[in-house]
Order: sequence, then structure tokens, then C-alpha cells
Amino acid sequence: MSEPTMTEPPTAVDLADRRVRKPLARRSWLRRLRGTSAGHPLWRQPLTVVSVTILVAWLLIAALAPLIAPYDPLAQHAATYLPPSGAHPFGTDELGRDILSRLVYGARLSIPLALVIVALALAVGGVLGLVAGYLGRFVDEALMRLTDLVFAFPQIILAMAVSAAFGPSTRNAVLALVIVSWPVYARVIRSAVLTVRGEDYLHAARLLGVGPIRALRRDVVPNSVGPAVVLATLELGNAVLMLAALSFLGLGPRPPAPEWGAMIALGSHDLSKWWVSVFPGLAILTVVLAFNILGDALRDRIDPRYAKGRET
Amino acid sequence: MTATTTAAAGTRPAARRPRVPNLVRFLGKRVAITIGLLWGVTVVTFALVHVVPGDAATANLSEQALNDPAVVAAYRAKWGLDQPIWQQYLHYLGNLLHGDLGTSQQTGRPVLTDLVQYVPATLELAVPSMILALVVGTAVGMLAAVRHGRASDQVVRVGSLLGLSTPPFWLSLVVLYLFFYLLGVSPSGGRLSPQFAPPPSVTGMYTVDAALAGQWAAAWDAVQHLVLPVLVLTCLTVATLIRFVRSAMLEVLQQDYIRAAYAKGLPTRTVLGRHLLRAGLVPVITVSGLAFASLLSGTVLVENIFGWPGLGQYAFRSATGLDLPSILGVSLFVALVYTGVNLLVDLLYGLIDPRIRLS
Amino acid sequence: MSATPRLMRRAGIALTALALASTAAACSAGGDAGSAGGSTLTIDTSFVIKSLDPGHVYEATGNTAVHAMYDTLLTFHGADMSKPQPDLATSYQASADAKTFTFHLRKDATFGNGDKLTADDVVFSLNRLRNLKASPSVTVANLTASKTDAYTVVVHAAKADPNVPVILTQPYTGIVNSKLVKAKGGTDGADAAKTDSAQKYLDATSAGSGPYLLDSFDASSQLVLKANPKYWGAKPKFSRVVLRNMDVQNQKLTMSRAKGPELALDLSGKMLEGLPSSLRQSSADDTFYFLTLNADPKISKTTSNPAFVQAVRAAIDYRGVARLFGGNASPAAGVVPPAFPGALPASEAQHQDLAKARKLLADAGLHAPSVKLMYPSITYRGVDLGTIATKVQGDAKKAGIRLTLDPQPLTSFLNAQQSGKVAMRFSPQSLNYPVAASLVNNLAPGQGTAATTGWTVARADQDVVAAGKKVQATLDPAAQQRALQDWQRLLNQHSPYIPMAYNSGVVVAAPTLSGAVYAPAGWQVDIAAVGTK
Amino acid sequence: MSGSALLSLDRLAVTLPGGVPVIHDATLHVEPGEIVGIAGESGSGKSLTAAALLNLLPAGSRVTGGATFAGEDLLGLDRAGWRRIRGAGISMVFQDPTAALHPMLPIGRQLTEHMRRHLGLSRSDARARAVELLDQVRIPDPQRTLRSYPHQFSGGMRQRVAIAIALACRPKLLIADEPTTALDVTVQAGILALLSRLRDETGLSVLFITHDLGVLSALTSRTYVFYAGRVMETGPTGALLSTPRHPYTAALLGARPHGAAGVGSLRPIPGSPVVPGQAPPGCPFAPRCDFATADCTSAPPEPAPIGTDRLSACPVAPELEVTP
Amino acid sequence: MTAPLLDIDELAVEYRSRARGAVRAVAGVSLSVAAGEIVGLVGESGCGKSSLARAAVGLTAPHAGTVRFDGRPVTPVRWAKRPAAEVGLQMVFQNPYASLNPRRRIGDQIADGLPAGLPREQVRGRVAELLDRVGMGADTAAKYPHQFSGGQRQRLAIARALAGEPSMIIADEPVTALDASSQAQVVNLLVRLVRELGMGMLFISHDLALVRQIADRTAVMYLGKVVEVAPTARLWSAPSHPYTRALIDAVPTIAARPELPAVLAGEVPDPANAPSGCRFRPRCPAAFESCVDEPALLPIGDRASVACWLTTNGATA
Repeated sequence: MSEPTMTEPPTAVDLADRRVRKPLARRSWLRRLRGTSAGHPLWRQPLTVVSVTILVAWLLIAALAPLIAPYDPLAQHAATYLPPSGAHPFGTDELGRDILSRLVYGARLSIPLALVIVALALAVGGVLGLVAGYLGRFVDEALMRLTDLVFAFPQIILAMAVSAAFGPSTRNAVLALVIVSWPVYARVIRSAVLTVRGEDYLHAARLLGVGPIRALRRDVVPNSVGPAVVLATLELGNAVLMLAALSFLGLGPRPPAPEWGAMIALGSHDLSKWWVSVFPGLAILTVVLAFNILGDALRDRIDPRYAKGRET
Repeated sequence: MTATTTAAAGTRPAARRPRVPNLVRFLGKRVAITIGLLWGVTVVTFALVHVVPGDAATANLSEQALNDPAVVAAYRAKWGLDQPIWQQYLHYLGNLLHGDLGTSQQTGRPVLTDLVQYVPATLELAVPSMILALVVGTAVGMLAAVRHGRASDQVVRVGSLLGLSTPPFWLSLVVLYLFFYLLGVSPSGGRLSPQFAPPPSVTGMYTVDAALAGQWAAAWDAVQHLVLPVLVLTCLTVATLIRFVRSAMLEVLQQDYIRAAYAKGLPTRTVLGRHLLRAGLVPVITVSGLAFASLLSGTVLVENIFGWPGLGQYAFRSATGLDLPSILGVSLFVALVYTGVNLLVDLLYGLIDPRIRLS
Repeated sequence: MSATPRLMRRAGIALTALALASTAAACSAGGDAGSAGGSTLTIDTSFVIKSLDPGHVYEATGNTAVHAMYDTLLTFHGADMSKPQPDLATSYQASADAKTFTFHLRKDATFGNGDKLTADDVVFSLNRLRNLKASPSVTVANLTASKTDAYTVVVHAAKADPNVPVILTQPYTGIVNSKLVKAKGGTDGADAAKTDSAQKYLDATSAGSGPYLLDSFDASSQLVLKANPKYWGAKPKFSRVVLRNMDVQNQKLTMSRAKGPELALDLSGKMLEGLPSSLRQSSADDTFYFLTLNADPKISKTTSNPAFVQAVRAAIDYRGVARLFGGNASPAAGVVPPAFPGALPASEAQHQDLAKARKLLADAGLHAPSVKLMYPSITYRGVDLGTIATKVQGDAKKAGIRLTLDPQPLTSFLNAQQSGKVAMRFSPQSLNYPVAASLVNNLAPGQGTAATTGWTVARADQDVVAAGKKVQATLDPAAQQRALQDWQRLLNQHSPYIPMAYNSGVVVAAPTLSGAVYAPAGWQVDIAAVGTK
Repeated sequence: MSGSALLSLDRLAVTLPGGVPVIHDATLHVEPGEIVGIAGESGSGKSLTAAALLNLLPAGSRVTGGATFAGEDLLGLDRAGWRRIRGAGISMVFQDPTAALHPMLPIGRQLTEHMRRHLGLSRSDARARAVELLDQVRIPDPQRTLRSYPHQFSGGMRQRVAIAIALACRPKLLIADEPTTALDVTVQAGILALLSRLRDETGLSVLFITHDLGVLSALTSRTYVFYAGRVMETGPTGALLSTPRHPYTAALLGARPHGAAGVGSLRPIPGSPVVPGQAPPGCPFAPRCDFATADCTSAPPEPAPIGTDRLSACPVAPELEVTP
Repeated sequence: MTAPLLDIDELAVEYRSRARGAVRAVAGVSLSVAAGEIVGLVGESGCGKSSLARAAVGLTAPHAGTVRFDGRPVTPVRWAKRPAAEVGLQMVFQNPYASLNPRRRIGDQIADGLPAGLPREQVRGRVAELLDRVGMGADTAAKYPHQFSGGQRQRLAIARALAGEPSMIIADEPVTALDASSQAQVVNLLVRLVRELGMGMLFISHDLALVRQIADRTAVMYLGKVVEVAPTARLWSAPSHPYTRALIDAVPTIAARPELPAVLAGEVPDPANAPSGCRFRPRCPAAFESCVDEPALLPIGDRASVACWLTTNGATA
């Protein structure tokens, strides 16, 4: 289009956009070479292998929870606050529930919910971002202001407010987290769409008589969702964390659901019973870490700029 | 090839002289956007609070008072809750224009007074964390970028991923368990040990105020209370920063001008310290703005655990008490900080990158 | 009428507290530089305070402070709640119909500024309180004050109420200097709710005749009282009292190391574990936790079934629930907490009987009944109510009852409760003023709480109705207490309430202090009574 | 080849990290005051040769063979040695002047920082010399230029600034890596004139890398033709371009628009250039060569002398009769 | 002479730039291309060549003036589908790495230009045919763009343009991004297709030598205006405009006696601040008083025009 002679001042919220901007078409072959030399297949990177193993393990644990958990996660045994022992490897909590069993069943909440949150946010943000980017003008401006508005509330406070307003429940927690997280995807997709809108392949298609809808479907969408999908994998870990945070504040899935964040909250009342908090925390840590490493690796694959572990 | 030439063509210093109105226009536009944003915040907050079943009367009257319609009516009349919502809203806006944020139904004090008190407490946590995170994050991120692919880079990478993956509230509990419960070397929470009275308020930050008042023991005590929460918040922020700095620096390291700097015979120190840092700082500033915003929200949980009477606690209390004026006050403040930080980031950009200056 | 979740409000604010099981974990923060010494008493409490105007005060911290600044007509001494004692009124007479109460004022009482306290001030204070239509106004809505002479006041109750003398012990009935308050915009007129503007003044200055005057007040950090030099009674021991806003874990920490005259108001339950034995603890079981099951079949077919209520009653593990609250808690026998005359003896505490519960269900043809249990998602006295609810859920499950937990933010809970549409709820409850009979006003069929539980007179067992009436009609204290106990036993048979456990308020005081007694009278501790040994 | 050569490379070979060989047995020399050209398409290794000469290859690259500059063994230099050579001995001008100038540092800073270091000049002396240099590369208003930033200049001006920076420490050899590729012909003409004048005035040697044979012809005295990291042919530029002795040189000439109009007068080189690291055994050009024989695919042919001052790595070179 | 296939009349293109205000990239250009004709358009970067091309093909809306293709005005491509009658006007873009959708198969992209509803078998056949035309195998259809080199991609892009059965092609610097050897391949292909199919072509390039090689007529643009247009041979041998001459002289040539190309003083000014009068005046070695007025593009003989007071004064006087 025009020759932009000055770089527009990027705003802080454009960060998400620039995080995963367009894959480079032209670069010196030297640089490309450097990039590819490090582009090992996923399975060749030990860190990735570890993370995939952890994730698969957690998925198996979630799937086979009834077989793995030694006890009913809700059963209140007589002995409360048992420290870790042979019978209760991770101890029992205030109500005498087996912490290991609760952890195992907790995987059935955290992991699928994170997926749902991210998928919904991606869907909502994706559609809006696509529409805004493609239609431009007023629609675009309105959407950008809306995302600004959401960004202007700190995520956890907004999620808290939404969740507090509608009462704690799994559905409301998911809703709250989707509300705070969709704008990132909208922005990323929008900026990707804006890039594609200036691409010659789209122009070429339109010149050949391809209609706007078909062009959207074939040229715009496939070339703009990539960055958002990468971002989504990176956000999976974040979703687990945010959900746990809401639960910790008592705004997540209702008790007695063995949600990990809520389990940590139980332990926070009495530090001397360290096992009540420590193990759920480790569970969150491993899952989030695995998600993050995997997201990183995936991004490396999709965007060669990030080859060899370059991130964000 | 041609694209670069095209962009470069026909540009000479004379054509580029920044004109003063540019800055005015820029700031004017930003102020307009900010005002629009703040207006949006009031609308959303009003709407959100009114969707919720139950109102401030329920939250703020005693139970037996609720059984008395006369009392409830009096309360609603006093706080203007008996008016239609749009009238309440207009009334609020009118007061807002006069700088009146209303009175908190929870504390019975002007919201502004509450903010003046809670904000410094949060800043006392957030500012040191941010500074620490910036210094450490920039240094470590740069180191990792320069040592790209080597063992130290891998260690940094795993470390920052770990930092990103740790639930902050859990980390708070773990450090409390370690340093307070097991080792007994740190206080459990709060801003000041009980034996100290809060210092006379100047900045609202106990460390500073105590030092100003010459109460050194109290200042030292306040610093000790800061250590753990600041540590946790720094851990959170530094992980993001390291990742970002590292990739930004890597991007810069691949630029021709870095090679050109080496080709000129400059020592590594100069190349990294001047050329790399300068260019890598631009994206770092962006992310710092975001990081500061997320730091402010990260304090909610940390404040909760460390019993820190800051903005997060206030927000939490306002939200659960459906205290509309307070919620609005907090939301407006946060939005203002958000836009302010953004503006600051943009101005800093201009300061560092001449290409963006006053465009 | 009674039972404000006054304490619950504090709970909503006191966020997650850390139990400090070890006192070994001493804080390294140095020095005793600022510690209170000499004649300053330090009171550590988690502030719950909106106003220091007697016309508006109703929260814990405010009550404690207002009680020290404003004299009331009558009062209670220490933990003895059996009979109101003289304060500003040297004596009083109640009419036989419990509608007219005549108070004779002492003539030597003066306000902090030296003004004489007369009947005009009493009349102004009580009428202003009623007409302000603030939270505490409700309790006195029934009352009108007038004077017969400068030192005689008649309080007239529109509806017979033998508890008027007790109500007049409450901090909100504190007598203000009418001249002063009027000058600052106060009024006792019928339109006081709109026109009175003295609250701001009273939040900063005390206009009472009590042993203490307000020195300074910062709602977030501290409230300082100084002795009233013109106080008509015995000089209090401490010339200065500092109430400091302090979270619970710091209260524990500071009390563990307390050397000077210091006391803490919020340590209870599990927080008491591991405190040095040298500290003096004073407590009274003044709160109870109960389940409420809606009696309206339109709301729930299940909870309105008396057999179901009885089954739940039999399913609860009362000891286990009490254990969750910590050391001072005990399984409930009835709705009246042991701090008040009329409580059922501990020997009558309820027990779990799962077999009975199952049988009740089977007999009533209830197969795997399922109900939603709503509760406020707050941490109260160091215990997450969700934990208790989960315990109840677990117990119920053992009897074959499926409870689904429905935690709500405090406000939403109160709102839902008010609507009367909640099938089953769980909450803590305490008395609004320290007379157990006041519970009847609230819990009897058709009254406040009962009304929100769908328990109308028509649906209630007539024996219960009669027993409640008997309590209210009995004016003799001993007889009234017996009537109360009978009433509670009937409640346990036929009411939709299931009291589960009692919990106590505790004053933890430094070893050197005397008179630091927990008063289940609303003001937690009588500051002026605290002295040294 | 010549003991007096300013720069001489002897069978220099470069392998990038990951074991990708990119330059094979490059032998090359530059005499003082001489402008030598390197010609080749992208991927021919010409830029990497330049990078190797300043030790700017990606970390982990391996360089073997010999490289001597002003009597000093380049491959044996330590870090300090490289710092001494870079800028003051050998300096470089990059292809894209926009990318090679730091966008956020004022030009004065970029122009003086290495002068102060290498030449030990004071701030004011360095500035004085900077003004001189800008004048030398014909940039108007040098004082103001020093305070300006790169983005305030056009591509041509930026390249002049880059040349001034490269010349600041009076290097003996300037490596110019496609310095005019990104510029318009009119601007290119100015840069070529500038380099030529600098050579005449200061005795500067230039190693000029380009894919444009016309530029080579206009500027250089001798030319090395690179293909797939190998020197295909070398000789005086005029002779080399008028009577190419390697099929690749001839093919390059044929594919170039030249002379009178007429469709079909462009003769494309069949096939595609070699991807680095995937060169066929034998002569890398063999798959695209009209003259290739079975021998050509066995081992890469050694450059062999043709006449007194030319070398060609093609066994059929002596018989080669190609008209461009 | 029959009506030209592509007729550009007084076309102006403006951009709004935040920093510079309105920038007039093309400031009134008239140019026509007949069927079977190759017209070259040369000029330095920033002179508005690409803007002209984009407006001519309908990718940007002109600010003023008209573009007619085959007698009908070209509608700018916006929301509506492009009218079928205009599909015969196609474009080959500069950057072959950006002009093919990286995520779609080559065959599908080429098929975009085929009439909708064509049976799959026929589509496949037609695609293979088109690929064959540009010298690529039929198996190419199933591959993705990244599997090809720049030169190959440009050939694929040409095949795609051919799918619209164009009678007119606008080629915007089609070989600038390519290596010398690929350049020749692509240029030869384009020229051959134009000749074989009787199309018209507007060939835009900054490489004078290349344009000289293929164009029937050449137009020279400077700062948004055409300053000279003439049959290529004539333009090259006897340039009338000082700018044309300067451009020709700046091209380095291979000669037995090497000679540095001539330098044209100064640089292209910012189009936002175009000089008054003759736009070339500040750089023109031959500028004189008349040049303060803007010269019009006036015919100077057979199919040639020039906008220079030096020539037109002489021609009219």
C-alpha cells in the first residue's frame, strides 16, 4: 500500500500482536540456514520429550482416575490431617480426605477446563478479530476499544468480579476466564488478518474473481489463525494457573470438587500441615510447565524465527 | 530490495523536522482515548454490579434491618439506590466530573481517601518488584541471548519457564512455610510488626515514611515485611521479562548493525552494552508496561496471603460487598494506571527510538 | 428479633488467615521500640468499623469503642448476662404489661465537655437512633422516649417487650450530648434519616459521657481513646487505649510475645492452639451454626418434609463439626449458645445416628433425596465455611442424602436468604442483643428467620408456637429460662433449624491484665474494666 | 601468488555450524590500491567469504586454509587481534544500509565511537574527523548529519554514511558486500564513483562483491566468479567478461539483458542454483552446463591457469569459444 | 489504430500518511497499451510505478482519472466479486514469495481463476495445461509454494494469472526479486506468452536494460508523472528528456574499456513536497527559465511524447 516512512508507535497491548507476527517470507539465506540447523524435530529435544511425557502421564491419570486413585476423593475418613504415609502417600486433609486421590481426580477438572477456556476464548476472540480485521473501519475501531476496555481491568480482578458477581461455580469461572482472555486472540488474529489483507496472494485471488467470502475462507483464515493457535497453546498453562487462582479465592468449581487451587487454599489455613498445599501446588506446576514447554516448542516449529528455543 | 529503497526514497532531514503540534495532537488523541476508556469502565462496572442479584443494601445493612422496609428504603434513598439506574449513573458521572468518586459503602469514607491509603501499600510492593525484575530480567535475558544455545541459555530458559509455571499463591505459601514457619527468619505478613505504630503518612509507603520520620527501626521492620511478597512478585514478573528480553535481544543480535558494530572493531562490551541494549530495550519497554499491569493484578493473591492491606484486598472486599462506588473507584484507578503506563511506554519509545519520535 | 450475622461481616473481611501452629517461629523484626507502655492499653483487632456515631454503629469494633465512649442507661458487667445493671440509670421500673419503662437518671453524670447529662439528652439520643433508620434503628423501632422531669425518662414500647432494659444496654443506645450534636447537624425528628448530618462529626469526636473520649480515628490503622477527665465514675486504669487494626495471624504473633498491657479480640478456635499458657483467655460460647431447611413445599418438597429434616438432624456428626472449629467449640444442644441463660445443658448435645437417619428416610419413602445447600463463601473465625459445608455433605451422604454445595458471596447469600427461596442453607448466627429470648422473636414461626425459611404459623407445630409464646409471656427470669429450654427441645423435634455447633468469642490478654473478660453483650470487652494486677 | 598482496586467501574453506560446507578452496588475493570484484548469484558463498574475513561467521563455523592480511595470519588471531584488524585494517560495507546502521544511535556516535577507540582520538578530534569523512563521501551539511539519525536519510545517503563509517579508521581494505544492490541505478552510479575516487585518492583496496556484471566491468580491475562456494574463474575483469573461459561466466553473461532489443536474446541458465550443502559431486555447475562431460561429475576440477593472468576451473576452458 | 486494450487517462493516486499528509504518488498519468503490445514503464523507486500498476488493475481506487480495460472502466476491487469482464486484466506481482498463498496447494490457487462449477476432471486438466505453459510439471499442482525457488514461484504466479484467460497483464517488477538466471527464464516466458496469446502487457521495472530488451514502447516516470514515452529503440537511441538520458547513462555497461556510469545529481524528492514547475528541474543539468512552468506531455512524432520544454518548445515552435 502506501510507503510508511515511519514506524507507528506500538502500544503496549500490541505486544500480543507482535509476539507472533507474520512468518518471514524473505530473509537472507544465511539466516535461514542458521534457523533450520537448529530445527530439530520435536522428539529430538529432551525438554520437549519430558514435557510430553508429563502431559501424557497426566492425561492418563485423568482418564484412568478411578483405577489409579487409592480412595474415593470425596470420602471423609476418620483420620484428619494425617501426614504422608504408606496408606496415604500424600497425607489427608482437614476432613480426612486422601490428598493423592483428590489430586488424581483434580486432573479431570484442571486439564479439560483449561482446554475449554482456551478453546472458547480462541473461538470468540478469533471470530471477532477476523471480522474486525476483515471489515476494518468502524467495526475494527469498536472492537479495538472493547479489547482496550478489557485490558484496562487487570485480568484476575476482572475474573474475580465476574465470578463473584455470578457466584462461584465451574461454569462461571470458565465464563470469567473466557471474558478476560478473548481479547488477546482477537488482537492477534486481527493483526494477522490486517497483514494478510495487504498480501499479494489475496489480491491475486480477488483479481481472479474470487468473492470476498471465499477469499476469507481460503486465503485469510488459514493464514491468520496460525499465530493465534500458537498463542493458544502458550496460554493453556496460563488458563490452568488462572483457574487455580480463582479456585484459591473460592471462586472456582464448588466444593467438594477436588480442584487443585481450592486444595491449596485448604492448606493455607495451617502452614504446619504443609502436605495439604504442597502436593496440589506441584501438580499445577508440572502441568503448567509441560503446557508451557510444549507451547514453546510448537511455536518454534511454526514460526522459524523462534527456532532453537527463542521465545515470546 | 526494492521495498527498502522505496521506503527510503525521498527523505531528507528537512522533511522530517518534527512539528510541535504533532506532540499536542498525539497527547490530545491519547487523552481522548483515555477519557473514552474511563467512560467505558464506568458503564461496564455499573452494568456488572447491577446484573448481580442483591444490592448494596443487602451487603451493608444488618440482617434484622433488612427485615424492616423503612430502614431499607432509608438506606436506598441515602445512597440514591432508589433512583432508576440511568439516573444513578448520570449522578455518578456528574460527581466524577467534579473529582468526587463518591463514598464507599463499606468503609463509609470517600473512595478517594480509601485509594490514597491502599494504593501506596500496593505500590510499595509493585514498584520494588518491578525494578528488581527489570534489572535482573534484562541482565539475565541478555546473557541468555548472547550465550544462545549454550548450557547457561538452557538453564535460563528452563528457569524462566519454571517461573512462569508456578502458581503465585502457592509460591507465597511455600516461601512463608520456609522462611517464616521453618526458619523463622521472616515475618508472617502484614506491613509492620505490631510493636511499631504506622509512621506519619507522607507517601503512604511505610518504608519511606518511617525513614522520613527518622524511625529507622520501623523502616527496617517495614523492609523486612516487604522481602517475601516482593520476592514472590519479582519471581512472577522476572520470568516473563527474561523470556521476552532474551528473544528481543536474539532478534537484535541477528541484525546487520550488530555485525557492523563488530566489523568496526568495537569490543563486545560496547556492542552489547550500547548497540544491543539500546535496540533490545524498545520491545522490553513494551513488555514492561504489560508486566507492570499484570503485576498489579498479581498482587491481589499475594496481598491476600501476606495479609497486605493494599488495593487488591480493597478490590476484593469491594467486589464481595457490591460496593459500587469503591469498585468504580478501583476500576477507574486501574484503567488510569493502564493508560498512563501505556502512554509512558509510548513516550519512552520515542525517547529511545528516534524513528518513532513525535510521529 | 435478633441474630445479625454481625460476626459474619467481620469474617467476610478477615481474609484467609494463617494459623501459626508454632510459636517458635518468632519474628525477627527488631526491638520493642514502639511497644505500648505506661498507662496505655493496646487492643489488637481486625477492624470492622464504619462509624463511631451511636446512631449508626452496629459492627464489632465500633461497638467496642462506642461502649467505652458512651454510657447507656443500663449495662452488663463482665460475662454475666443474667440481668442488666445500673449505669446512667440508677434504677428503673417496668410496667406489668412490659410496655412502659421508667428510668431514674443519676444526677452527677457529665459529658466530656462538662455539660450535664439530663433527660433531654436521653430522649434525644433514643429518638434520634430510632428515626435515623440506620441498621441499629430496627431494634428500637418499637420504642419512644419521653421525659417526665430532668432526670426521669419514660421509654414506651408500642408492643410489649420485657427485653427493653437489655436493649438499652447496647452501645447504639449510648447517650449523646444533645446540645452538641444538634449544633453539628443532628436531629431526632421524624425525618432524621434524611436531615441528620452529625455522623461525620461523631466519627471524629465523641459526644458521650463514658470513661473514654475519642482521641483519633483512622478506619484502617488505629483508633485511640483517652480517658475522660470529667468522667463521673471510677477512673479507668489506663489513660490511653489504642485499638490497632491487625490481622489475625499477627494478633497471634504479637500476643505470643506480649509483655506490656495488650489484648487481642479475634483469636479463637484453632488460632488458640500453641499460645503461651501464661496468657489469659476469656471466652464465652455466644455463636451457633445452624442449618435451615425451607418448610415451604413450593420451594422444596424434600426440605419441607419433617422426616427429611429429622433425618438430616440425625445424620450430622456434631462432634466432628465442632472439631473443625477448634478447641473452644462444642456440639450444639439447642439454638441458645451456652453464654446465655436458657441454654440447654451440654449433656443434651445432639448425636449422630446414621441408622436412625436412614430409617427416617426409608419410612418417609425418601429415596436418595437430593438438595442444594447454600452457604456464604467466607472464612469465619479462621474456618472456611466451605469446609464445614463439605463435612455436612459428607455426613449426609453417609445417611444416603445427596447435598449439592452452593457457595455464594456473602451479599448474594444474604440476598437469596432474604428472598425466602433457599431450600437449605448454612450460616453462623449470633444474638443481636444479649437475651436468649430474643431468639424467639427471630426464630419462631412467622418471624424474621422463620419467614425466610417458609416456616409459617400455619405450617408449624402448634406446640412450638405455644412454647414460643410462653417464653415471651414469661417475665420471671428463671421461669423464662425454663420455658426457653422447653422451646428449644421442641424446636429440635419440630423445627426446620438444625443447630450444629457453638463457637466462642475469646479475649486473649497479657498475663498482667485483669478484667479482660469476653462479654457476649455485643461490645466484646469492657475496656474501662480492664486493669492490671 | 604474490608476496606483496594485501590480502591473500589460500584454499580457504568454510563450514557453517551443523556441518554445512559453504566455501571450498577459495584462493584469492587483493593487491594494495586494487579494486577486486567477486561475482556470483545468491548462495554462491561470496558474502560468507566476506564474513570469514572479519570473523563474523555464525558461532560454531569452521574456517580452514590460509588467510593472510598485510602479512598477518588472520586465522590465528585472538579476540584482541580481531578487534585490531576490524575497522582499522579491514572494514566492511553491507548490502542494506538501512539494516547496517543502528536505527537508534545518532550518526555522529556511530561514526566516531570506533575512531576514538582505534585512533585514540579525543571527542572533538573524532568529531572533526567525522565531518571530514562526511565531506569526503559528499554528504551535505556534515555538522547536522552528525546529530541526525539514519532514518532521516535516503538509501543512497545512508550507504554513503556507512562508507564513511567503514573508512573512519583508515582501513587498508574495504569489503563492499553488494553495496549498491538495494539502490537505484542513478544512486548506484554515485556510489561507484565514490569508491573509485577513494581508491585513487587514498590508495584503498576494495573487495567488491556483486551479482551485477555491469558494475564489475565499470569498477573492478580483476574479478573472481563464485559458484556454489567455489571460484569458477578469475582474471582481469575486461578480459573475463569479453572472453569468458568458464561456461558459468558465459552463462551469466548470456542471461543478462544486453545490447540491442529482441526477444530471445536473453539466454536463461537452465536449472536452478545449487542449494548450499547440497552440491553435487564434481563440478557444481555440471548439471546446468552445456559442455559437461562424464568427467565433470566425478571430482571438482581444480582452477587451472589460462594465459598469464587467468584461471578457470573448467577442463574445457582452453577450447571454450563462447560469445556472450 | 484500434482502441487500446488498456487505457489509462489522467490517473492520479493519493495516499494519506499520518506523518506527511496526503501524498500524491501518481499525479495524472495517461498511458495506453494495445493488444499484442508490450509497454515498459521505468523510473526510480518511489516514482509511483507500483501505485500506477495497482490502480490500473483495480487494487486501489484512483483519486482522479479513469482506467479503461477493453473499453469499460475498471472497478476497484472492494467487497463485491470482480466483474467477469474484468478478469481478463491480470497482474503479476513483484515478490513471488508473497504472491502465492503459502497454505494452499498450487493447483487450488490456479483453479481460483477457472470458471466455477467446472467438473473436477476438467479443472485438473486445465491446471495441468497452464502449468505446462509455464514449463512446470503437472505434479506441481499438488505441491505447496515453499517447495519452489523464487523463479519457479514466479512462473507459478504467471500460470495462475493465465487461469483468468487474460488479454492484458500488468507485470509489476516481476523479476526484481530473482537471481540473474531466473530473471531471464521468467522474462522470456512472459514475452513468449504475450506474443503467443496476443495479450497486451504493461511491464514495470527499474531495470532499463531489461525493459529495452523486451518492450515495444517505453514510458519513463518521474515523481508521479510520465515524462517521456516512445518506441523503445527510439527512446534508447535518442532520449528526448534529460531524465531519460540520465537514467540510460547511469546503467553500467560491459565494455572493453570500462567506464564509470554517469552520475545524476541529487535524489528523488518526497512526493509530498514535489517541486513546482517541472518536477525534474532541481536535478536537471539543462534546466532553464521555462522550467518554472510545468511542461505538458506532448507528442513529438510517431507514438512518442515528451514533457520537456527543451523539446516541446522546439517541436511547437
